[in-house]
Amino acid sequence: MKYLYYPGCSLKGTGKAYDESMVAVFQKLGMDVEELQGWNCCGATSYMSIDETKAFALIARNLALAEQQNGGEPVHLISPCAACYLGLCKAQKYIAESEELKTIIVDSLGSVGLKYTGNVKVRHPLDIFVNDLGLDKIAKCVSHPLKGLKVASYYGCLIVRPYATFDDQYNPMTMDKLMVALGAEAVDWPLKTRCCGGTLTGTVEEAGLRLSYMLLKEAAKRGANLVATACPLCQFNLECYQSKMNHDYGDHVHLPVAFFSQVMGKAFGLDRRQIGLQRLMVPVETSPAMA
Amino acid sequence: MSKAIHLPLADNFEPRIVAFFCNWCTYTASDLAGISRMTYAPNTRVIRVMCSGRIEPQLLLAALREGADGVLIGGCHPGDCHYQAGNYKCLRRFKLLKKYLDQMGIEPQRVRLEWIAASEGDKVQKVTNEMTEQIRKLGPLKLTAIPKPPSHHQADQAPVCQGAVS
Amino acid sequence: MIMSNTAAGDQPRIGVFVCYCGRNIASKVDVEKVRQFAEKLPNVVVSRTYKFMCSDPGQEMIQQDIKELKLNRIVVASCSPLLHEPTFRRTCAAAGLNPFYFQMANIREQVSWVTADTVAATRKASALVAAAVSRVACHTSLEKKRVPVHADVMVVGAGISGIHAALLLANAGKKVYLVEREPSIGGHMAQLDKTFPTLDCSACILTPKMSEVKNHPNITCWTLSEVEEVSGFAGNFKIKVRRNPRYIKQELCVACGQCVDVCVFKEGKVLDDFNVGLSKHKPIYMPFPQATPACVLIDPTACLKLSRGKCAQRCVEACDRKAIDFEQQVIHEEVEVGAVIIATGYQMFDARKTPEYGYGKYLNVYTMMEVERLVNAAGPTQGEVIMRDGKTPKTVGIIHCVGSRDKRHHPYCSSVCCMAALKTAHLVREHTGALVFNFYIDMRTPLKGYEEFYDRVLQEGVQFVRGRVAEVTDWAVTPAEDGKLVIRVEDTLIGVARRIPVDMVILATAMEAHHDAAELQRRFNISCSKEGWFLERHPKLAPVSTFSDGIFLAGVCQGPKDIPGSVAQAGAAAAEALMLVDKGFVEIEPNSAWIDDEVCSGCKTCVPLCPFHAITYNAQDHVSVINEALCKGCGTCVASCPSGAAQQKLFTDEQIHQEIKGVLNYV
Amino acid sequence: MSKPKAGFYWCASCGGCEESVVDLAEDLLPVVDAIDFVFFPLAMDFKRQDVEALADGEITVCFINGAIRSSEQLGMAELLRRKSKILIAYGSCAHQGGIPGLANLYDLESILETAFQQTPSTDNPGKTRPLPQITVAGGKLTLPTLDESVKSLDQVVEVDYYLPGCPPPVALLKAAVQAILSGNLPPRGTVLAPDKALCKECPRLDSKPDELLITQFKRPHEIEIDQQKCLLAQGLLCLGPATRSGCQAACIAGNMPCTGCLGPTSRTRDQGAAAMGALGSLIESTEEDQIASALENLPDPAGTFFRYSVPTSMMFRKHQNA
Repeated sequence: MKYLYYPGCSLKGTGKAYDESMVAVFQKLGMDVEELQGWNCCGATSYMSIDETKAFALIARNLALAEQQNGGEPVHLISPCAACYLGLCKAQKYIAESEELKTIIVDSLGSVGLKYTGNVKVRHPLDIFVNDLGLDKIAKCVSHPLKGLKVASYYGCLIVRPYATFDDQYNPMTMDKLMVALGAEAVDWPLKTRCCGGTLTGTVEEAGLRLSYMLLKEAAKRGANLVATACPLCQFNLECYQSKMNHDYGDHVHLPVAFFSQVMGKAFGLDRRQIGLQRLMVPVETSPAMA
Repeated sequence: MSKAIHLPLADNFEPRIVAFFCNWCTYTASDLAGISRMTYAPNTRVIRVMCSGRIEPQLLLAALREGADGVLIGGCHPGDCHYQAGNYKCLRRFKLLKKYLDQMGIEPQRVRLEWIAASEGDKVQKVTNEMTEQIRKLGPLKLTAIPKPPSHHQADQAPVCQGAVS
Repeated sequence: MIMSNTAAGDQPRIGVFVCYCGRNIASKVDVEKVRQFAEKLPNVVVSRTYKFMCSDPGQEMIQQDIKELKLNRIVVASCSPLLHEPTFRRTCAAAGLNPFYFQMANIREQVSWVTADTVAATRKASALVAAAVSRVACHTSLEKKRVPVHADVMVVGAGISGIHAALLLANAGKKVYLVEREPSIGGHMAQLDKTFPTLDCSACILTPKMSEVKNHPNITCWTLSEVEEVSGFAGNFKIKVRRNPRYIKQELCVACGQCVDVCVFKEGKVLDDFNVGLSKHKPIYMPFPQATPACVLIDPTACLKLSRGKCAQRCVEACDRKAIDFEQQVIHEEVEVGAVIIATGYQMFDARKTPEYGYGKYLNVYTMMEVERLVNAAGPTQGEVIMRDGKTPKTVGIIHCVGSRDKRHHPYCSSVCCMAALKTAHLVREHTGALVFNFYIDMRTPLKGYEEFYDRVLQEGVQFVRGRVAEVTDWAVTPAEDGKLVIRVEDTLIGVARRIPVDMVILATAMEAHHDAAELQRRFNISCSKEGWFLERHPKLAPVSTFSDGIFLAGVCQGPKDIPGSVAQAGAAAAEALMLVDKGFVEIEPNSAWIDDEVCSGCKTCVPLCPFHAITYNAQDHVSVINEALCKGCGTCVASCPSGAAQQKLFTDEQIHQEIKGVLNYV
Repeated sequence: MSKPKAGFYWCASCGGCEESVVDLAEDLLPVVDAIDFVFFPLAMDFKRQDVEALADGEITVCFINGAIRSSEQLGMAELLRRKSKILIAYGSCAHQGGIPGLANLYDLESILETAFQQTPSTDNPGKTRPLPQITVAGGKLTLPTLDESVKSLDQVVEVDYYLPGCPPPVALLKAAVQAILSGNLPPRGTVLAPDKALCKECPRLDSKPDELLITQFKRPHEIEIDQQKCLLAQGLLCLGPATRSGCQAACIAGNMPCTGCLGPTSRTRDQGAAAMGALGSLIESTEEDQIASALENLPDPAGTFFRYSVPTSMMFRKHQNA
């Protein structure tokens, strides 16, 4: 089955490291993955709350492009960004379930010469790594086992909610298993799907900050020396505000927050710039096996 | 015809659907729908048979010929037939009949086979409403009338024949 | 040139009787207009209405008209024929009219109760009446067939319901086959410590009944056994039962337990079902102290001799009665019975399906059934509430409605859990003195003495929080929560989200239908509700009957209920079964098919289609012949006859065609 | 004394029916002695005017074969009905619409389109169509008009008896003629053929298994047909079970399945539907897709099960959506 890669806006901006490491890991794993040509913004959560139909059309364009790029053959579209992933899944579900919406979408796509038949399957890289490639293959690629690294796997609230497409909604384990396969230790951390504050941190800072702080504090308390994330916004919230949290809550949290793909890259022995480690604000080098 | 029974006006077409329900599952389900007071479209007229296996193409065609706009058959779910396999026999005939009706230009939505268990009163409601709406969209089924000749004979006895072999 | 089924000189004189059914029909259907409509239909001599047609005056009115107006066909437009057809057939018979000159129009269940608009309802009712009228005109006189019945009864499932039903029948002098798939009879009740609301010891009231079963001359009790195949019909079922080997000669074993002591396994090896997995038993074991039959058994998957073929077989040496028999094979019994009572009970909802409550993740999260064993003196902890981590809880949270009243799992209320939770709260408190919280959506304590019990538990100081628990977590945000299980819940009475730290969480999991209930349902040809409970014939008026005559339901297999309810229902089922087998015969609806050999060309199309092998081919006369005794009246052969030679009584081509014309006649 | 008068006419049909009269062979001679032919276009030179000249009911018995499609056929049917005491629908086309009746699976326009424009052998750039009338030097010429649907004889005039078959079996014709001459006739409307299905007189009946189920319908060209074995048992679609006997299973004798020309027995309303009900039931499968594949070899149920009976089937013709 053919894989196409949909980075989404964040991965070309604040989440650049996610993009770089993901592509590097694809290569290392010998996966033939093309980037989706001419992709556009998924509208994230904001557009959806303004005009659902238009938001769906916006997303559907990417799905249609994927089908077109693969000549109408069935294709898998990899979407690492949690928000994009949810948006794509949601769009597919709603279009499949509402004839009315479907006609609108098909017409609007038709007006720009695109076709959407539903022949494209939206996949999260975690799903692909663990369920398509399998942990054995991953383990084989590990050249620098992450001895002593204690990872709190942070899935965030979007990957398994509301659609638990490839993992348990309440206690997802794919990332934890992945980390173990890389030689790290998975910390039992009950907050793995709790909200990081999302865009609140940018609007009602106090509210957002508190949520992020709770996550980090508990992760530290459970002995984690690194938080692995699967969402650019989570990564941003958890990492960039640590000094402010420490100031506001009189604490001294210092916990590197990396994309799970970066952690993989490290275990695969890839160059730190190749997987964007230098972009992290809380230096990861302090964590065992990450130097 | 009593005055009480209004003829439907041409412009608000009310589909007429004949429903053949098996005694054990679907007829019971439609009773259950009643006991549970599930309101649904009044367009179906249920004819009870012991088993969907009793339903033959001739009955279904007769219903259409007599003026039904659609026909619904309801039987037990596969494996649940009170008579072990009557519903499968029904299904086989039905598949063949559908092929024929397709050739004869009858829209597929007009003739439908549903497995409805005794506990599925809500399914009776759902299917009935669905079908009624679909057929409402299609409009009445106006089959070409079968021509009838003008009467020639008065008395209806065998005609007398004169003459014989000489 | 279709032959009419109306015999010559038998000009139909039809009476139509339209029922108001109080307001049930009259509130939606203009009964008078239906009457007027019917009056004008062909062959209708009289058309009347009445408030309750099924009442004595109503029936007398019909009988009088039959006599005075020489009616020879009767149509009653009222409720469902499944409900009152027998009533009105009797009415006709009593007036000297063959009961099959009767047809019913269902204008209640299928019209007034399901139609919003009164005009539409009246039209629909009229159409159904028209159908009945044109159909009944070509009815013929028929006789019911009488078939002798077999006097024995089979009870499937030997929990409290099955045991009670079996004993009633046996004491009434009937021979009963009691079939149980577990190694002992007793069911879930045997696992319980106390029963609500009286708190009497479950075993103390159950075990006497169990031994009565064992000693009863009229009861053949087969454990480790399952029904494989069912054929025949009410009064004459043939049932095949598979009896799995126990590898012990039951008649020799006295349950001394020496074999168990000497087993090469020093420790238990297999999770113990009776203790809901809280303990392990050896490959050779006694299910539980009061197990009936009092006899050990061997688990072939765990026993070295049976699984690997080599073992010191100390058990064989130890048994001086030589009861151990590794050669035992499956036995297939075949019995004939007149009636069957199904009392197969339920299984508990798997708490792992609600991961938010951490069962299987956090050591100290338990199900209520596990706690029953914990508090039981014969249980794995000899009645001490000692948790998996070895501690005794000081605070306990009981979460109600786990798996029930939950659209993700079971929408229904499992009905006994509130009371069971109250009982558990009481027992845990009694055993540990712990502070107990109950988290409930609604408290449901409707029956005799239940509300009083609720009050008592309240008085004892058990805490109640109204709200569905969001999650159980070990995420502590205050020092007080450290090392505890934190129950996060919105207390909807004070409108506050609370975090309540406890040592132990008990999940009141729902009763659910057995995972393999559908197989049994098919084997016995009965129906299942969406939730998988076996379906009763009528929710109110036939609560223990099924749609298959001669098969009755008892206990939870029909729906969640407590012990008193199960026992009462078992009694009802036993009475129904007794009524059937004591009568000595069953009457069979005369709807069998026949083949007119004047028309049959012997094409044999019908022969392979009959599910009951009732049709044979007569090679002399080149015609197919139906054995009426075997025919069950499905009509499949009729529908498949290419030359119209096969016909079905009560459902002839002509009768159905008349009905089609009728239902379409209203426009 | 005057001999009974007989007439023959030929509407929408192939003509085989009138040929079949000749099949009486020497038995024809006494018949010829016994009756006067007053109308028999195939054999004798009579004109319409000759019939019009006769008094109403003067013809004792008239055999009309062929279905009714054109205004001319309708006119003749009505005329002959008026002039005849006994009118016999002779052959499958008059009886049930027959092969011409298959035209009811299409609408008139598309038929004309095919006939006068589409067929490979047609060269008609001007899209010329026959005109109902045209004036030429010397006067006006007219052609009969075609009706939208093909009809059986009894759908346009009352028919006294039916003599089915394509063509009607000689034995049946002989029996009919004798009945007429002797005057002992069955009730009007009777089909003058045995009222049992063909299996009854099929020489292969005993070779039909008691429990026959069908996994795949076969077509005659696909298999080597066993000369002795029941054709259904060989997977061929034989309509014998749903068709009257009286032909001594002629087609089966020729190792070909029955196609149903003698029509249904008196107990069946719709021959094709009855046949579908019977043969459909015999498909050996409980899976929808298997059932579908078993039916793959039945691309044309209408033409297969209703080969001779589209106009007298309950559908009468292809439904024309308003």
